[in-house]
Amino acid sequence: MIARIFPHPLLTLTLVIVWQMLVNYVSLGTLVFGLILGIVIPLLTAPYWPDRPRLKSPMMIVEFILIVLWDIVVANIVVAKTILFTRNASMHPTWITIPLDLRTPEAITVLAGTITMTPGTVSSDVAADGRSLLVHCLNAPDPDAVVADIKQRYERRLKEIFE
Amino acid sequence: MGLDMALWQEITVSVFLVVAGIFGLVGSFGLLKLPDPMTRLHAPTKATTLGVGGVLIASMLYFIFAKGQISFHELMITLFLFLTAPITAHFLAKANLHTNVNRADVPPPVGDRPWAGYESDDARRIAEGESTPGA
Amino acid sequence: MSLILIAALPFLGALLPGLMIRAGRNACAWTTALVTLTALIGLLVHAPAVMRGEVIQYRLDWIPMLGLNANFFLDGLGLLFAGLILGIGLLIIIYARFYLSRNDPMGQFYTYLLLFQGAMVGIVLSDNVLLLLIFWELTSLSSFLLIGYWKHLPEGRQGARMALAVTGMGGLALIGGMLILGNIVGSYDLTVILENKDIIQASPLYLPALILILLGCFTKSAQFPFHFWLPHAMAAPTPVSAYLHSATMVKAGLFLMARLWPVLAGTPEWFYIVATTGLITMVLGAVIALFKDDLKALLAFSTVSHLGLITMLLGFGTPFAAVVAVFHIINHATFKAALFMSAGIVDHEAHTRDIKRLGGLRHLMPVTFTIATVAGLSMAGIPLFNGFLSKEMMLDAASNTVWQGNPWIIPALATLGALFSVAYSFRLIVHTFLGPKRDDYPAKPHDPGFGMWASPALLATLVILIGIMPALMVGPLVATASSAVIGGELPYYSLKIWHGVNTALFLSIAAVVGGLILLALHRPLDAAWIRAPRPEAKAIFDALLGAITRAANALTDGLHNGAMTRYAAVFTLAVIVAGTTAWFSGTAPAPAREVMAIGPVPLIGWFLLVVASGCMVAFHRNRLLALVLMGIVGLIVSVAFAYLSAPDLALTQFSVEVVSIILLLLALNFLPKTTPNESGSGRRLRDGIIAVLGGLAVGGLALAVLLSDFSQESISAFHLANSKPGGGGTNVVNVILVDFRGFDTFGEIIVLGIAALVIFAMTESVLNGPVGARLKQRPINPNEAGDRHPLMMVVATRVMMPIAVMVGVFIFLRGHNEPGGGFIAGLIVAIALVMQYMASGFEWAAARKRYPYHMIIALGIFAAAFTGIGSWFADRPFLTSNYGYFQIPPMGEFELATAMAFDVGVFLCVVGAVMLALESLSRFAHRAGDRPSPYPMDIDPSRDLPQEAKDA
Amino acid sequence: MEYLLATAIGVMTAAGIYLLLRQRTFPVILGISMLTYAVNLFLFASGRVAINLPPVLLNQTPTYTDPLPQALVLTAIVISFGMTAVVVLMGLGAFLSARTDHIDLARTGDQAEESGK
Amino acid sequence: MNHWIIAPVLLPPLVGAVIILAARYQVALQRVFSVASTVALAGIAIGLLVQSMSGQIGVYELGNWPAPFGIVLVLDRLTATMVTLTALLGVAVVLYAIGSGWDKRGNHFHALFQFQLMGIFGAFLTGDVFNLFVFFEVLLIASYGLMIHGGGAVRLRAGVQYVVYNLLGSTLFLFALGTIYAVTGTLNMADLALRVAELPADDTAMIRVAAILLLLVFAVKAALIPLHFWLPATYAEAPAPVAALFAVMTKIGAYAIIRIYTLVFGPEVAATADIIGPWLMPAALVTLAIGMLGVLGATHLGRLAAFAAIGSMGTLLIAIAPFTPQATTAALYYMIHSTLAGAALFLVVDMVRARRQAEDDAIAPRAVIAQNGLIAAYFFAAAIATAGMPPLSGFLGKLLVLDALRGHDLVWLIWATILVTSLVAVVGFARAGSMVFWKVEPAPEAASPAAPVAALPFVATGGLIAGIVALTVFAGPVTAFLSDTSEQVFDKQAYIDAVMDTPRAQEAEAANAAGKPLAYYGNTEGSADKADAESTTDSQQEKTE
Amino acid sequence: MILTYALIFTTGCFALGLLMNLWRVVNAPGVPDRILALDTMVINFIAILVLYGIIEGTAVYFEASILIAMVGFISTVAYARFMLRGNIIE
Ligand code: NA
Ligand code: NA
Repeated sequence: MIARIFPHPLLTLTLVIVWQMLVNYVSLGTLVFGLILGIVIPLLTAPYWPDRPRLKSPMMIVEFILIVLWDIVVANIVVAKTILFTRNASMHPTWITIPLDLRTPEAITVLAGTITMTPGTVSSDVAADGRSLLVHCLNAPDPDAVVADIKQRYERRLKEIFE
Repeated sequence: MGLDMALWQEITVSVFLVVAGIFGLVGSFGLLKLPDPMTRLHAPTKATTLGVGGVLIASMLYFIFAKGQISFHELMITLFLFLTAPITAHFLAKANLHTNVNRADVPPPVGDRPWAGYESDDARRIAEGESTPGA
Repeated sequence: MSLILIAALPFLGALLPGLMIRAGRNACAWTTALVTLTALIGLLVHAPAVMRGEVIQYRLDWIPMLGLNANFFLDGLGLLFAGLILGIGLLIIIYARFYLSRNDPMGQFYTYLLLFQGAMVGIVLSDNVLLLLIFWELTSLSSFLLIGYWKHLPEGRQGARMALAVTGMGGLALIGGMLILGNIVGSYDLTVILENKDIIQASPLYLPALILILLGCFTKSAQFPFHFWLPHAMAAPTPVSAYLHSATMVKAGLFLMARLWPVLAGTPEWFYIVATTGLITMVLGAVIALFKDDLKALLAFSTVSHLGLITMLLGFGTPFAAVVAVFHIINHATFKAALFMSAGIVDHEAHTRDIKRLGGLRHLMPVTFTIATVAGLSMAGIPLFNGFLSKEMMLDAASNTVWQGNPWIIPALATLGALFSVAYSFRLIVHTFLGPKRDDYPAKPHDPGFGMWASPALLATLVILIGIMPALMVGPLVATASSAVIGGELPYYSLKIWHGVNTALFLSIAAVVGGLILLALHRPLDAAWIRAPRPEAKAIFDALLGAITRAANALTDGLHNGAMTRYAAVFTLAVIVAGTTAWFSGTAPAPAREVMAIGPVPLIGWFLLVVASGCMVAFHRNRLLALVLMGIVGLIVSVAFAYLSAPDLALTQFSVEVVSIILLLLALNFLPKTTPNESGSGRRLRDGIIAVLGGLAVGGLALAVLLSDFSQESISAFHLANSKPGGGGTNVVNVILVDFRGFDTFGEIIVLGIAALVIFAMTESVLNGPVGARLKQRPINPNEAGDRHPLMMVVATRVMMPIAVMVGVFIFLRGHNEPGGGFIAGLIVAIALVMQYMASGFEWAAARKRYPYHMIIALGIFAAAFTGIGSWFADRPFLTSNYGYFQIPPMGEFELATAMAFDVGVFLCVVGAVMLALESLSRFAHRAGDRPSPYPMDIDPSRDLPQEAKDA
Repeated sequence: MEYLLATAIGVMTAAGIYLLLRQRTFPVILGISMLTYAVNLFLFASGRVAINLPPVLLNQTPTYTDPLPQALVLTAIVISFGMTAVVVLMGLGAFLSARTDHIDLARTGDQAEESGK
Repeated sequence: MNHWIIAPVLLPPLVGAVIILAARYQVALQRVFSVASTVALAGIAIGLLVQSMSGQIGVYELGNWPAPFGIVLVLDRLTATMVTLTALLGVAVVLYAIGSGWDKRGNHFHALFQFQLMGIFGAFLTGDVFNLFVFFEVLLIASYGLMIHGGGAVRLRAGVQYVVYNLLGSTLFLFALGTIYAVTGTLNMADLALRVAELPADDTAMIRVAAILLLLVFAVKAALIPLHFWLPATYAEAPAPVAALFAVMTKIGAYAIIRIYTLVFGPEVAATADIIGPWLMPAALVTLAIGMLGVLGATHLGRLAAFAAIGSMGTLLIAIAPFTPQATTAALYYMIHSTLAGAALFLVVDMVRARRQAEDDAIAPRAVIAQNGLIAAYFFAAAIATAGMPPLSGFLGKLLVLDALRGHDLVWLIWATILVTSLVAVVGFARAGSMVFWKVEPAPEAASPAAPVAALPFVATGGLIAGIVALTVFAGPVTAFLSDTSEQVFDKQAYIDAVMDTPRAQEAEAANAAGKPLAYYGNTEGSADKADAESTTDSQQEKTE
Repeated sequence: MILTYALIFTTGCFALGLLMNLWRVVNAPGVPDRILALDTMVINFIAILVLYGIIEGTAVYFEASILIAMVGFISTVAYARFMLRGNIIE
């Protein structure tokens, strides 16, 4: 029953929050209306989302987000330096393959997205069997360290969150 | 512009703005300077993250300081940028892999199937026909 | 019988033959004859009154505004002609019954004949020149049908077209002439015109009117140099030749000259044009006739000659000559119709009309011989036959006429004409009927049945009767008809066989003797004639018409050769030239508005725009790059809208931009990726100049607009003032769209809906044809990358789409008060759906579509329309809006306006239309053998999990 | 500002006209799109221009920019979008059916097959 | 409140929507809806025509907003005439489309047909220039769909040209409208008339540009040289019933010229006085000449009919160009005539095509077609009507035009052009008719396509020809009515009063004088605001601002 | 005052960035670079719009920014898909 009304409770939650941000102020009225939309829209779009992701460890999300934000700032500075002060010839752009332990598409997507959003690395492709991620590094003299870093900092946490 | 702001408020906003401007510019500059398409792909991430991000934070702060109203719209913008920028980059990287990159330079994935972009539709069908009998 | 009925009877009767032919050929013929007979009786009923000098009238308003009324009148001239038309018509109908073969569609023939008859009667009874024109042109049309009756004969078709072209040309000239005449007099009524001789002849427009009218008459009556069509019209069946081309239609020109004689004749212009033309025609026709071997051709040219004779008489402008003309019209009609019918009988029986293959028929066809001889002698002007009388009087009139101070040229030439006339008349009799019987006729000739020779026999009888006792037979008729022509006192004349020994008699004798000598010398003369070079009218006409037709084709096909680039260049230049001319012919005041300062950011935006536009031109051959650049221009335009206080426009422009690019990319997939360089540098220079001129003109106009002020306060002040109180919304743009000018919006969503329908229909028709089959079988592009539905895209879409829908709802709801509204919301939701289509593929997404887009469009139209109609129930016009504020406890107060229901319609239409269009377009890519993907994404490691577990 | 706007309109018009006069449907369609931008901006300019005076009555400013041309332009944008969609598809259909995307009819060499790829 | 004025604009889209909603796949049902709607529209149109005969100008204020602030529909004799003409033509066309099976050759014929009618009716009825643009677009986009109905490479390519050309026209229209609004600040035709008349004498350049640009826009529709280039290929390649319906599309341009250049930029308006005349008459003469030369030079029946359409527009515009009541009467008569005749001609051409192999319409000998005699008779009638030969209305129309232009400066040139081109057309039609219907080749029995047997096409075409005959026979009353019509057209004050002086407009004026917004909806008290109006309804709570 | 200079500086940075982007669009070795530059342009325009909102002290322009942020990437993805597979909806 609940599953029928809330096919995607997380989505409903997201939508309610988005609605609040859209109307830009919080009141009971907006909350109720946001909730109505948060229920109706997932119902309408349910056919396009056949399976439902599960979050195993919601608290880890906050930690993950903070880490990522910090990494973004740091990486930004590093990359800015690279762009401005490293000669093109002395750069070490590299491809690296990251073997994936993650299995759910959502987790893989978040990982890939995170890698892309932190300057200096761009996730470029997934293996056809979904077991590896191809990442391009702007300047990685030590590719293995990058792989280890990504698996350690991000993938481990995502595994906890999603799987 | 409403200027009933304290100096520190102004300075805070200004700092975010200046940082944003610098990173934004560096991003666009990187697009010109970097040597090959794949490395150039890294540049706009700055424009998106610290560039626009800084502007959005500045805007939020400005509206809080100057008008006393909290604006969530900046957060919306951020949300959308963070959702969409990886997709764009991903697709552009795939496009580069497809056109500009020498396949020999790309390391193989760990399994026995190639990178998704390098597997033709037919090959995929055959591979999936073997692994997923139901398909 | 009322005059209009006499004129209308043949037209009404024209419906009958087609019906009666089912009852048999006899029934068809007799019905037709009965119609004509009825009209004839109706006419003759009026004869006594007309003979007494009365004029019968009938008036019926038709188009009073134009002065075109169905007015008819019957005077002597009308009676004469109408009698000829109906009387000879009756004989022809009977004759044709026997003449036409079983294979000829008789119903059609009689229909055309009656149409023609009606038109002729109409001409001679009209009391309104415009009405007369209608009948006049109708004779051309119906004769076209009659001449081309034997459509399998090329001569028939060509003759018909030639006749139509020549007489049609004359008819159009006549229209001009009549309009001028009516213009001079101030009325198109003939009776009024006929009373205004002085005004007409004093008018400076007299000569143009005269020339135009005479052009009409001369072409119709086959006067030189328009005579050439008549012999070619002889391709028609003989009854037609007898009727149209001897007795009636060709006389229409004479009739009209006679009709207008009172007002047009008597001037030197009239004399020199008409008399000279008639004289030349008379001689020329007679000369040519002598050398024609085809019986009908001989008769045709003799007709030309006699028509010339009558024209000449009318041209003399003297009352006496006019009387002679009238008399000769009667005589010619009788003997010529008889001759034509005789020629038809010969043709019918001997299966040839070639005089050189005939001869000796006297023995085989005594009846026909008798008839033809009587008529032929009359044509030759031999005493005791009616032709003699009028020829005699003609020579009399001619001998008293001075041409350019020269008293003998007209009598001499008239005698020469008469001489040739004698020669060809005798040749007709002698070479056809006399001499020894031959044994090489194409068929065995013998006299036909009574039905066929009755008509010519009757006419031959008349020839003799009039010839012997003219005054008794036709005296009164000639008198009344002549007085109608002259429009005043009749001159002295006498209709009798013997006028004593006078000049005319000597001339006449000279003509007969000379004619017989010519006949005796025919063989050597004929040989000389054949050798002599002479212009062939038909060849000239054909060449001329062919050249004109080809030129017309070259001109119009050349101009309209499908060269869109030229069309567009002409369009652009026309606009630039017209607009610039208009600007510089007016006055512009000094700029009224202060210019706003230019900030650095707008300057950079401007620079971007200019560079992007320039690059687009420079690199347009790389289509993808051009598209990217166009996207940039669109982006800058959207931002410019935002900057210039138009947030709604910015939102709309940007969303439209995105959808357009998707659309163009979908199409570009199948189009060539580059545009070849096909323009030479000259061409590029030309286009560049046009483009720069256009840019300057538009930019200049824009600047003028921006620097000037409204001449009066704009109506939008009202919109600003009434948006909130009247429309219930604070976003004035939206209130204008859904309320003040909601009707525009209604039209606009219909446009979108139609666009989608058109695209859908076109896709269906292209894909269901050979193109679709080809596309389905096209090979897979080896250059395609793998991974159709990337995992990241699918996952991101799952989050983005619901949020985008929510944003759409948000934009929709706030639209009435803040930037947004149904359009933008619809575009956003459509884009969200497109996102899904792009992520998981067409098949997968379409399979999950709940409502067909057709239906969404229709519902949108309904929502908008019924919102509008709802206001009818409050006795308000369509689209009158209402709004109110509502309180629902947890949600607080909110506003509901009917305009929002209208906006829902807009929203639905936009979503439905955009999606239907994109969906249609994406169907082009569907290949045969493509299986719909069962999964939303190609790679999904979680699918393998259970499999993996099994392995382990 | 006015000069910038006017010249921008002029430049876009010129670019549009030049592309319009090309011989293939695709550049012609792009040219028409450029003309559409130009005319939309022109129509917009007929209300004269103002900065930061959007016609939204919540703004509490005493003056607003002219809302009417904005509504007209919005209508024009949407209509021209529909028109563009139709002409794009017609161009595609014509190319696929006739195997040429020459916009001029009956040109020599039209029958030559052209690759869609 | 009389809502009939809007019915012609509202009924077709609703029926169109019903068709795409409920009858998307059932042609039979579509036909029922389409015919019912078209016949009903004809009835409504005749009702409106009768209503207009009183001389009263009907005004319908959409959204209850008075002119010039909202959009108004205006019904006078002219619009009623045009609407009736269109509706009657629509009946013939839809019957022909059904009878000939054209409607089944692609999707959505009937829906598009209804939307097309909506656009045409809207264009005639609206009293607002921007709304005129919108309805132009409605009718154009529907016409794009109809033009390529049935598909095929040539038709699609011609269709692309048609669309591109008209997109240019639409762009030009917007430029003109922008200029007009920039000068006058209004869009309502009546208000425009007032404001243009009051323009200062030193500020004429821009309104002159607007006037001429607008003329060019309408000239595109009316196929006036040199803006007619879209027509030949479009008309020749369009499906016959569509081409027949297009006969009225060109008239929309003519209508708009009459309307705008009598009401807004009338001959007495100083600012734009001499701007139209020097262009229009010469262009119309050339149009006539080119059209009729095209008839003479045509090698295909479709092109022949298309050029005949151009020629008839030339004649029509010659009659419009002087902008005098008498000439306008002639123009209106000729307009009705040429619509019926042009449509009939296209349908007859299609009858020939349908009976020939491969739908060939070459003017050349071919195997004799089925029902040759009857079709030839139809062609003969349509041809003499189009060429302006007696006795049909074409001749009367031409006489009216010739007669009306007696006092014109260029009278000789005009008369000569009209008369000579008539001859050219006659020769052209005679050549085509004799070649197609007379000069036939023996039919190869097996190869000839199965003759269509449906009677409906004959009925539809016959109906048009009967219309021409009726127009001829009743020319007296018709011209009398049209004379009243053009008198009304030239009485611009009456139009302005009718549109600008409605009760609602007076309310708006009173409110404006009192400095208050206009009362809306239920309140008729004048300048009350929304709160007063709503105080009576208890279900709705008012919000005090 | 400081804020004003900061705003001018930042706006100038992004405007300059736009020019660089345009240069890259027109003068790129391959199509992905053009698309990338276009995408960056869109982002820079978002920044400029937000900055404009600060300069004018109004929130009216946020909708435009949100919309661009939300749907702007669609065209980029479409271009990339076009490069990759030709068909963007399959
Ligand atoms: Na990154
Ligand atoms: Na027409």
